[in-house]
Amino acid sequence: MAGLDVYALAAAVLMGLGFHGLVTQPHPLKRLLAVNVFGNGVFLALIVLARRLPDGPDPIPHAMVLTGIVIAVSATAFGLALVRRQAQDRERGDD
Amino acid sequence: MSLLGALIIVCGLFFYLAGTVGMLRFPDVYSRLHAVTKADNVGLGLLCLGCGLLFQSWSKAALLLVIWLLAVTAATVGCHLIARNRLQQGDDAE
Amino acid sequence: MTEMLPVLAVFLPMLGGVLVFLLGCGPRNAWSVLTVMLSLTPSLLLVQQVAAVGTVEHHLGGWAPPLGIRLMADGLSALMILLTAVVGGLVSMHALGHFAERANAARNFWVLWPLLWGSLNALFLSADLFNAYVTLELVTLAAIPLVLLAGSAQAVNAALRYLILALFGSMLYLAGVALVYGLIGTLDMQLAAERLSGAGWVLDLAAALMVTGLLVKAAIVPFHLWLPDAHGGAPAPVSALLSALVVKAAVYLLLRLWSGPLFEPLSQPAAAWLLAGLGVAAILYGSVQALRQRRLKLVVAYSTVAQLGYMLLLFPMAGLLAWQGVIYHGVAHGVAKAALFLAAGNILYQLGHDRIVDMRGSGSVLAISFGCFALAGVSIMGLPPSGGFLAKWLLLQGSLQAGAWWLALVILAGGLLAAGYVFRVLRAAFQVPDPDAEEKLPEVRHIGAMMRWPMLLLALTAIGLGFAGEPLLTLLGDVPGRLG
Amino acid sequence: MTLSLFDGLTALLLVILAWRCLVVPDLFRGIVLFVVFGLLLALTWARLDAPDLALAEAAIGAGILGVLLLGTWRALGSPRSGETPASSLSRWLQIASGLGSALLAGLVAWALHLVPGSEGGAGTLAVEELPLPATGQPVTAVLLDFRSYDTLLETAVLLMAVVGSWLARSSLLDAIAGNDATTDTPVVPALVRLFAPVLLVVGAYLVWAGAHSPGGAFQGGAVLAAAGVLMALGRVLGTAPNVGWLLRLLMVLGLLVFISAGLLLMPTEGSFMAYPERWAGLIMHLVEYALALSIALSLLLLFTGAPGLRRLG
Repeated sequence: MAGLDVYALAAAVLMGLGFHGLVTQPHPLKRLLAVNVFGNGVFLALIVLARRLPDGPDPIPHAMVLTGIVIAVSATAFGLALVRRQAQDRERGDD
Repeated sequence: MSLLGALIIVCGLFFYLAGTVGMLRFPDVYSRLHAVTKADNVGLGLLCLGCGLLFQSWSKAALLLVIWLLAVTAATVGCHLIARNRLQQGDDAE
Repeated sequence: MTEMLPVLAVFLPMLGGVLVFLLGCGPRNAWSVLTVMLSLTPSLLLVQQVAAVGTVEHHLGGWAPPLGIRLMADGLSALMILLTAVVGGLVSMHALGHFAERANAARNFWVLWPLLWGSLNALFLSADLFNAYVTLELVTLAAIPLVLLAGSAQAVNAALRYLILALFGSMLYLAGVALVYGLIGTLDMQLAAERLSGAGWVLDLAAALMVTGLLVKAAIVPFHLWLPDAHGGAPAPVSALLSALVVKAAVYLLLRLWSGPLFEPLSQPAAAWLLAGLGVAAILYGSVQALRQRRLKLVVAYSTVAQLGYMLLLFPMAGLLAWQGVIYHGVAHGVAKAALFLAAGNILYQLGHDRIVDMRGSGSVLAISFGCFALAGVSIMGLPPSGGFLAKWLLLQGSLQAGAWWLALVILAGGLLAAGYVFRVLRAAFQVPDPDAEEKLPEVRHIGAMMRWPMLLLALTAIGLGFAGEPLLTLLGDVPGRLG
Repeated sequence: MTLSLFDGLTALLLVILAWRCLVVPDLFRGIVLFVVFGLLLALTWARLDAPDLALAEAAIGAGILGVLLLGTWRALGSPRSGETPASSLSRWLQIASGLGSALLAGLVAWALHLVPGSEGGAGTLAVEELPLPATGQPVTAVLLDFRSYDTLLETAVLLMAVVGSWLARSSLLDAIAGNDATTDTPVVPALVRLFAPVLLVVGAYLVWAGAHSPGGAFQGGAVLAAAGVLMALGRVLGTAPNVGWLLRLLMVLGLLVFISAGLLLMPTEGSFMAYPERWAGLIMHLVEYALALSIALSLLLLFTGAPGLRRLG
């Protein structure tokens, strides 16, 4: 705990922005982006905490974030496939 | 040697600045592309050169050269594709 | 062998899923059946082992916590694994019949469902806060593609909504885990429970984030919006699995955290009553919505929204009876809801639709399906001698013991409302048809034994749970130490 | 950490990019801003002593995800219909959501300021125990040894995501194909011929390097997948309606090797994923290469969105 950590601040603001975006944005792709912004805020918080160890950065949050990134990207990729399918269905419905 | 390196890096940064200003201020896509790719390629080249001088190591300099070459190739192709796409779609969309 | 069982309970089902992914279902579903056997055996052996010797632990990679991850099967885990095995096994049998004519859907089902089974077991065995996040994501990402098996545009919409909310929920949970790790530097639940006492308001914030995330995942009102479409739109076996097991997984984790690291923040009166208030809202809202639905599967889906609410009533009561009651409710509801969804699915299959108004008079033709619906409904209403009755009885006693008499009133009101929506369906089905509308009765499709027996067995189990209280509550064991 | 100009600017830019990305009405701009946000995040990871994450973010978070986002935008319709509808929430609800978000951000920021960090916890132990595991790189040691179970499970998540997007039946590559100004020029195939081998080498190197320096199966796999994406865009690889068994085997190879290494050695070693000391290094390398292959293929298939792949001309 040393002084003001701008990255901790940024992490908190990213979480706030992500939440706000998720609530207010109607487009599913935008909402996926918002969730990802929120998630990146969480990851940033973890890495900020990892640096508070006196002897070198703590590898465990690093591994947690790496796992988190892969999970978030997998889920987002699946979500994007659903967004495309939704658009296809809508097009077919319009015809 | 390190002074020379620093000087070259500052020069490179100037090119970056010029390129960015060009991208923000130029009126149409083509001249913006021109500003970004040309000035940034030179800027990156100078940056790599400067860093190479600072490191004082041939292997690192070679690595920086590879980075520059890859970046230049990618930027060139990207620029080509954007311009081409623009040309086909016409300028009316602006 | 004993200490290997938890690992086998996670990975044998997953290997089965991978096997089907590689080789397909095989002739006459050989690989599917093998997969079910692979999944059932270690689960049941593990439950038997826990019943015999108590808690089974496994240190993965030989590393003890806090460095490594621990798998732990205590009474609560064993009970949930048993529920998964019973419901999963019977629904698997139903699925063999259900997907018999759709080869492609069958193949994907038999890839995803064993993976889901393994993931659920992994979640129930997890004793590590971050590992619980990973297993929650596994459960979600195995469950959502299953919704897509319905193939309709509506299912796609529901799946997308479900995915976005679930992803957000797990990120909220992870944010809480990050704070906990920052506070004490360990992710093991037991170690965290020991070190977290008196951690101040940061722990409260972490608890709020984790609990909110789990509430989103568990579809508790006001986060229930995705549930009815997803559960109502999916194929019947999938709906049964989602309602009986998948949403329960998030609630299970909530209970696990309450009995462990998050006991202090969740036991503060304000937090406990807030959660119970959400539970009450869920019971009332879900039941009223279920009364208003026109389609049978949606009635059952909204009933899930309502029944999940009971599980939140634990927090202000915080006693032995309430603990037993809530968990028994989870088990009884799981079995009964699986039976209801299979019955609703069979009715839909036989009639070709599930509009309640058009079911007039079909009760006499579809006596078995509606009979099962009624039997499972008895448990949902909480009438004796069913499992639901035993659970509600424990909950009522728990609430009176804690002096929370108005929670007892809510429990009774919820039972009455449940009776309302169950009888509404049965009334429509068994109403004597108008003599002049005789020709409106449609052709009824025949269902095979594979689709009839699992439904029947599940419905009978739902009633039978009323007599199984003694052994199951013994398996559950003592309350978590904190309650004393 | 002292407050430096660089850190201040980076943090501020992160926030501004995230904000713009979420509020611009044009979908395309939002996506581009998100990709830039990802790249800046990669820089931030590097600044915060997390080079592993920097590589992963650049390759997976900004790279693969960026391509997926842009491809999805293409598939959504004509480029000019990218405007997203404004929020349907009432003004008051929007303000309430803004206030709630601000409250959340404030609480989290204050909590992060107070939290002491994890001294004496698992992290300290992990650093102290580092000579013990077969791999000397701390993050790889956590991923493949101390907490290898999480890594194994997350590979299953990737598999589920691929199966899920097949079920959604929306091939991205077919949506991108069609008359496209970017494909009928000789420059693109030339670029693919030049870059794909380079990327393949870099990816393989990253997997190999994971044992002793930043890198590993995920970073390497993502770069390999990027090579595949490039080849797909350059019409070297195309989609096929069915998956061959070899492709399916490669997709689950990492999972299979990981699980079987754990299960087969469990009777002798006493616990899952504990390896005998002599063979631990070899087994972990094997696992890592198998994982990288499966990850690369899965990410590539998430991009093409179709079950199969085949070689074109």
